[in-house]
This record gives sequence, structure tokens and C-alpha cells, in this order.
Amino acid sequence: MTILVGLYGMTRTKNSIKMIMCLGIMGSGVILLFVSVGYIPGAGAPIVGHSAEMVDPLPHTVMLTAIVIDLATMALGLALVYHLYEEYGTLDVTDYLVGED
Amino acid sequence: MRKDICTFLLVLMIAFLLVQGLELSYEDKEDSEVDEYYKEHQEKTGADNMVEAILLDFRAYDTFGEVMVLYIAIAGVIILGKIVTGDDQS
Amino acid sequence: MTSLIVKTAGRALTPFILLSGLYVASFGFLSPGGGFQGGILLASGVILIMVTHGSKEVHRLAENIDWFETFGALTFLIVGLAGLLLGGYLFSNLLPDTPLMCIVLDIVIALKVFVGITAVFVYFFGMGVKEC
Amino acid sequence: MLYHAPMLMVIAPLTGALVLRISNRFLPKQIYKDLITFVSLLIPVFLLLVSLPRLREGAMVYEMGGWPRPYGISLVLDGLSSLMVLMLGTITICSFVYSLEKKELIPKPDDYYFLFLFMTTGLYGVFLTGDIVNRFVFFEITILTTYVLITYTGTKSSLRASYYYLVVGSVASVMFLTGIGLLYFFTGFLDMGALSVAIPGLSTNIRNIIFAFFLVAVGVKVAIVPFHTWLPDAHVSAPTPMTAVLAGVTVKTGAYILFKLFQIGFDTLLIRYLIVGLGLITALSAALVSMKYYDMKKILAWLTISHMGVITAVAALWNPGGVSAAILYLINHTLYKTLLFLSVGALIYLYGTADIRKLSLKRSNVILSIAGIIGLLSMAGLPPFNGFYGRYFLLETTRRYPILYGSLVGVHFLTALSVFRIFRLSCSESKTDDELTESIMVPLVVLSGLCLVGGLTTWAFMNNMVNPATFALMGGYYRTGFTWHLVYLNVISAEGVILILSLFGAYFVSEHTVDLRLDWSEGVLSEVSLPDSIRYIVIMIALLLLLNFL
Repeated sequence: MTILVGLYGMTRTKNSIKMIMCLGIMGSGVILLFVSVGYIPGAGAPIVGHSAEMVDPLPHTVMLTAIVIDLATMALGLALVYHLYEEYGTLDVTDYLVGED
Repeated sequence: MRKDICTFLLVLMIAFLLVQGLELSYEDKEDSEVDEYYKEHQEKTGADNMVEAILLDFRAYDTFGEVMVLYIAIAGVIILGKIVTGDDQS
Repeated sequence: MTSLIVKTAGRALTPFILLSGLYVASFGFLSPGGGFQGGILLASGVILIMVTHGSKEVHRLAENIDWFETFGALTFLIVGLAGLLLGGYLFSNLLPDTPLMCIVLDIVIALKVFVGITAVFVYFFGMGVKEC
Repeated sequence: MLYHAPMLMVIAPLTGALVLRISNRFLPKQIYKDLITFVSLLIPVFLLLVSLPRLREGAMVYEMGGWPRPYGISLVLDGLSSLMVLMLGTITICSFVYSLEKKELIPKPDDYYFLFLFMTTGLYGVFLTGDIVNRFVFFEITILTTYVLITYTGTKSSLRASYYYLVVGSVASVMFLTGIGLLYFFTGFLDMGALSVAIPGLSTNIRNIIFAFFLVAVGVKVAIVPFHTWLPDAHVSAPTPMTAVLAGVTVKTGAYILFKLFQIGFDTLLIRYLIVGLGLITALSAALVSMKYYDMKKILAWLTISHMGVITAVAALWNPGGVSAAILYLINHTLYKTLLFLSVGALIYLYGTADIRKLSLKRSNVILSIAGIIGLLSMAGLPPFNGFYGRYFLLETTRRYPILYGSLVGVHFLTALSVFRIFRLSCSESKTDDELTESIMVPLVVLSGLCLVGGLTTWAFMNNMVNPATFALMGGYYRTGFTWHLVYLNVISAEGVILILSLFGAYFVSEHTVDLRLDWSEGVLSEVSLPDSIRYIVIMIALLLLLNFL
């Protein structure tokens, strides 16, 4: 559901930084999804010797990948927003269309 | 404004349909086949932390790609600065 | 801008943050943690120092940061290729039944993430400074 | 040694990129950097050619780290991926040779090479991997580099295009991951081979719902209609060699992933009809929108959208005929569209503009004008060139579907109209003293040669490359044993006659009108704002779920 919240936020906002934030929210949603996918009732952390039954570790691994990729995208996106702001002088995405060069 | 309300209703509908359609339940959830295999062969990797074992051994290629993604992003941020400012030093 | 309290707290905290980062990175095979998390912790330690003490010294470090980064990525690739030569597959485990491979890879990843995150921070920081 | 070929194809450009990055320290001369890039682009093609005989015996599977197939990550080199890799290798080398002329890459050409090699790595990874998460990771490498490469012209609009692509592309990535998560929840596998066994066991309902997420992910990459908003901007503002790769290969990865998704079991009726419908809407409307512009890059970009729509629509029929026709057309489209984008780049190099009213194909350099005309005629679908054969097979396999048949003829007509419009308008008197360098000419000559030869040897190509690819996807052929006369006699069959007649019709129409310019769909199809394009994504997910629910 967090994914959907992020998605809705993106349609709602016009601020380009907020859009990147919404991307972050969607990323968190995916992380939650993966944690819940790996969940098995009554199981402990996936470390040998820690508990008898452990949750599925594979989604956790994929989740780590997702976090890193999210981080990378957000870093690049924020850098782009910074340069956009320098060029256009505004953060409003609807204004970017007007300034054809 | 009307667009926003419509989108909001659509998102609500998506959420409802997803919950209805998927019927996610953990009642009879078992370990997947892949997971069983990992647990059996965990000894070979030497790592007690299963996540780490998968990350660095079974799926090291994925982690490699992931490291490259981070590398690209950082190099990209730096190169982007060079492109936009037209800076050709360093 | 920075008061004495902030500076002292930053100085006092950073070694511990760095230490815990190293711990998390190198014992990822035994306990929760791993390269990425450790790298982020290390980076946060350096960033703390940067924020509290200004960033001139770190800026000088950052000039060679590209090289460090590439070095990290190349090390990962070389470990993989070593697996290819000795074990017959790319990324095959060099020393089965021991966690050595995991530790090496973890530390490489930690260093890479550390350098990378610091680089991005320094970069954004620099942009902000230019603006003012 | 041959066993390692698939892995080395991915690793070679990557190593090249990393070496290039640190080469400033010990190899400061530009020529060495060019050499490193060229060699690391050449190695995968060489490896593929070496392993082609081995491929006849079956797919090559490389298991990473020695962990067996469904558990570890594996690389698969089968009929389809070898075809894709061959195409990718050709296009990247052509694009690289073109980019040796560095006038367009104003700041830092070695950074450009570095990113370009990384993008190539990502594309090889996407085509070769047999694991769905790994495919995602490598796709992410590809698009992250693309975001930066698009901005390489350093203009305002390129930054905006890159930002648009970043936002839409990241939403697509998140959707792809969501789909993977749900897929893992229901099947417990991440390997494509194991998934193709497990997914058909799921209920149609669940398959449709999971595909709603994949639809967004794939749709953004193929640019079918509600998700196409990033494409024209990105194509127009990217530097020329980059545009060629974007239109030539990056868009095709989406189609490739779509084929793979169909293969692993997302082939329910609802999904297929939805994609056929979207593809048709894409094909017709984008071809119409292309008539609106005078910027040649923009026309070509919209025609790319249109033709990708055709490919997805016919492939979504999911019978061997449709799939093999789609694959053939995919390759043809790659060749002529890359050729066209490169020649437009050369024209911009000569005249400094891409406005078709200001530039002249006829009065420019001889080689350039021949290459451009071959590319345009191939796109229009004139028989000796390769564009015709792809269209012919597309039409032949859709005989049983009248709506599809009619729309394909319509798209053909509109494309031809666009081409003749370019011909008519581009006859101004402007002259230039600039000369083209060899590095620009060579890829143009090679690609136009490939367009012609590819058309003339379609029968061999169908037998040796497309049929194995179809077999790898569907486990069956459309038709075997194409011979030269069978293919050449296509011209006088019903479909051939229809195609040529509509070509002449388009020529007639364009001769008798001064300037065909359709101006419509502002804000709906073209010039869509970013929140609106996200809104389209929401609407599409809701539509698929609703259709599934009904």
C-alpha cells in the first residue's frame, strides 16, 4: 500500500523534489513488501543457531538490492533536480515544459 | 482538483482490488524449494548469517551488479556536474 | 555556525561510529549486518565530522575519490575473476567452508559504499557552498 | 573455454569501462582510450561468432559460482538472446565509431565512453541473464547510465528529458520489483526456467494481477501508448550516437522482456488482448502524431513508438507466426532506425539543425544522402530493402484478424506518408562547406549495406536466426525452409501488392498536398506533463485490475 501512497503523491505534487521523495516512499513500500513476502509465522531471524525456524532469507537479499538501487536513483535524481533548478530557476515540473530552447 | 479526486478514487480501487484478488495468506506458508537448498548448502559458504551467505555467495553476481549500480550513480552525479557546468578540468 | 558543544560531540562520537561501522562490516557473516550497512555507518561518521568541523580537509581527500571508487569496483571484479581462475566459475567460492571470502567481499563493499556515499555527500555539499 | 563465453560477454565491456576510468593515470593519450573502448566492444561480438556453431546444439547455460540452475544465477545464451546480442554488438560498434567524431560530445569524451561501456554491459546483462532479479539489476545499470548520457548535450531540454525519464523509469522499476516480490510469494522461484514451470500453475486471476505491475514496467520500456511520454523528449535531446542506441536497442529490451514474460506464463487471454489493443492504439496514434512535427529527430522518435506498438501488438498474438514476424521486424527496425538517426546526426553536423524545412538530403554529401534515402525507403517499406519483409510477414500472419490487418496497413500508409513528407520538405537550397569525417561515414555505409543485404537475404536470416529465436521462445516454428524464391515472390502475393499499393497511395497523397501537417493531441499524447504521465500509469493498473475483476 505504501507503494500506492507514493504513486498517488507523485500525481498530486508539482514540486520536483517532492517527486523524488515520493519515489523514496515507493521504494520503502517495496522493502516492506519484500520483508512481508519472506515472512513465515513464528520464525526468527535468518541466522544459523539463532532460532530453530527462520524466515526466508532470499527476499531480504533482494530487498538489500532494492534499497541500494533506490538510493542510487534518488542520488541521481536529486543531482538532476539541482541542475534543473539552476537552469530553470524553479522547482515546479509543469514549468519545465514551457522553457523550450 | 477533479483530476486529483479521480486519481485518489482510482488508487483506492486498486488497493481494494489487490487485497481482494491476491488473498495473501501466511497460514500454510512453507519454505520455498530454493530456500531449502540454500539452508542445506549454507555450510559451504561459511557464513552463519543466511542473508550474507546468499548475498555474497549464492547470488554474488547480483551483488556485483548492485555495487556497479551504486558506482554508476556516484560517477553519474559527478559527471553530470561536469557536463552541465562545462567544466573540463580534473 | 557550529558551537563548541556540536564540535565536541562530533569529535567524541565519530570514532565510535567508525568502529561500529567496521564491526558491522567485518562480522556480517556471523551477525546481522554486512558490507552495505557497515559502509553507510562509516560514511555517516565521516559526514558527521564534515558537518561539525567544516569540510576543507575532506574536500582535499575527495579530489582523488574517483580513483578510490574504481579501485573498489575493480577489487570486486578481481575477486570474481580469481574465482573463475581457481574455482572454474565466475564468483565461485575460493575457500569453501570458511567465511574468508565473505569477509573480504564485505570489507571491499563496505569501503566502496563508504567512499561512494562520502563522495556524493561531498559533492552535494560543495554545490551548496558554491551557491552561498 | 567456450563455456565461459556468455559470462565474458558481460564482463568484457565492464572491465573495459573500469580500466578506462583509471586509465587517466597511466595512459593519458586519447587514442589508447578509443582503443580500449573499441576492443571491449568487439570482444562480445567475437565471442558470439565463435560460439555460434556450438549454439546449434542447444542453448548455452552458464551457472554463476557453480551453483546449479534454479538456485544460483545463470546466464542463458539461446536462439533469441544470441540474435539480440548480435544486434546489440553491431549497433554499439556503429554508434561508437560514429562517436569518434567528438564535436558533439563537448565535455569529456572519455566519461562518455565510460558510461557508454557501462550501458553496453547492462544491455548484455539484460539479454543474457536467466534470472529475473538479475535482469532487473542490469536493467537498472542500463537506465541509470542512460539518464546521464541523455544530458550529454548539456542543454536545458536534455536535463528536463532526463528528469522525466528518471521519474517515469523509476516508477517502472519499482513496479517491476513489486511484481517480482509477488511472483516470489506465489511461486518461490526467481529463475526464469523454474518460473516458466511454476507460473502456469497459478490461477488466471493472480497472473493477471501480477502482470498489472509488469505491464507498467515493460510498457515504460517499450513505450506503448500511455507510458510513452518520456521517449520523444529523450530521443530528441540525447547526443546522436546515444539516440541511435536508445532507439535501436534500449527500447527493444522492453520488447525482449515482454517476450520473456509471455514465455514464462503471463499469456492469459486478458493480458494478450490488452496488449494487442494498446499496441494498435500506439501504432496508429503515434504515426499520426509524427505528422505534426518538423523536427526530423522528433518524427523518427514518434515513428519508433509507432513501430514498437506494431511489434508488441503482433507478438501478443503469441503464435509462432506472429512472434517470428515480430522478431524479424524488430531487427529490421533496429537497423534502419539506427541508420536514420545517425544520418540525421550527420545532417545536424552539417547544417546545425534538424528542421526538415531547412536541411536538404539531396544536396549534401553523396554517401550521406544515399544512406539517408536507403534508410527512409527501408522505413517506408520498399521491396528490396529490409523494412518491406518485416511488414510482409507481419501482415501475412495477421490474415485472420481483420482489425489488426487493417491497422497494420494503416500504419504502413502513415509511415510512408511521413517519409514522403520528409522527402518533399527537405529540398531547400542551403549549402555547407563542412566535410564529414570517415568516422561518421563508416557506420552509415555499414548500416545502409546491412539494410540492403538484410532485405536481400531475408530467407537465410529467417532460417538461421529468426527460427531458432522463435523456437527458443515458443518451442515451435512458424515455417521452416525459407528459400530465396519463396521470399522474393512475396512482392506479387496479396500482402505484397497491398503494401506496395499503399506506398504508391501515400506518394500520390503527398504529391498533391502542399504540406500535410496534422496538429492534434496536444497534452494528451504529446507534451504530457509529468504528473499526468504518472496518472496514466495509475489508470492503466486500475484498468487491468478492473478488467480482471469483471
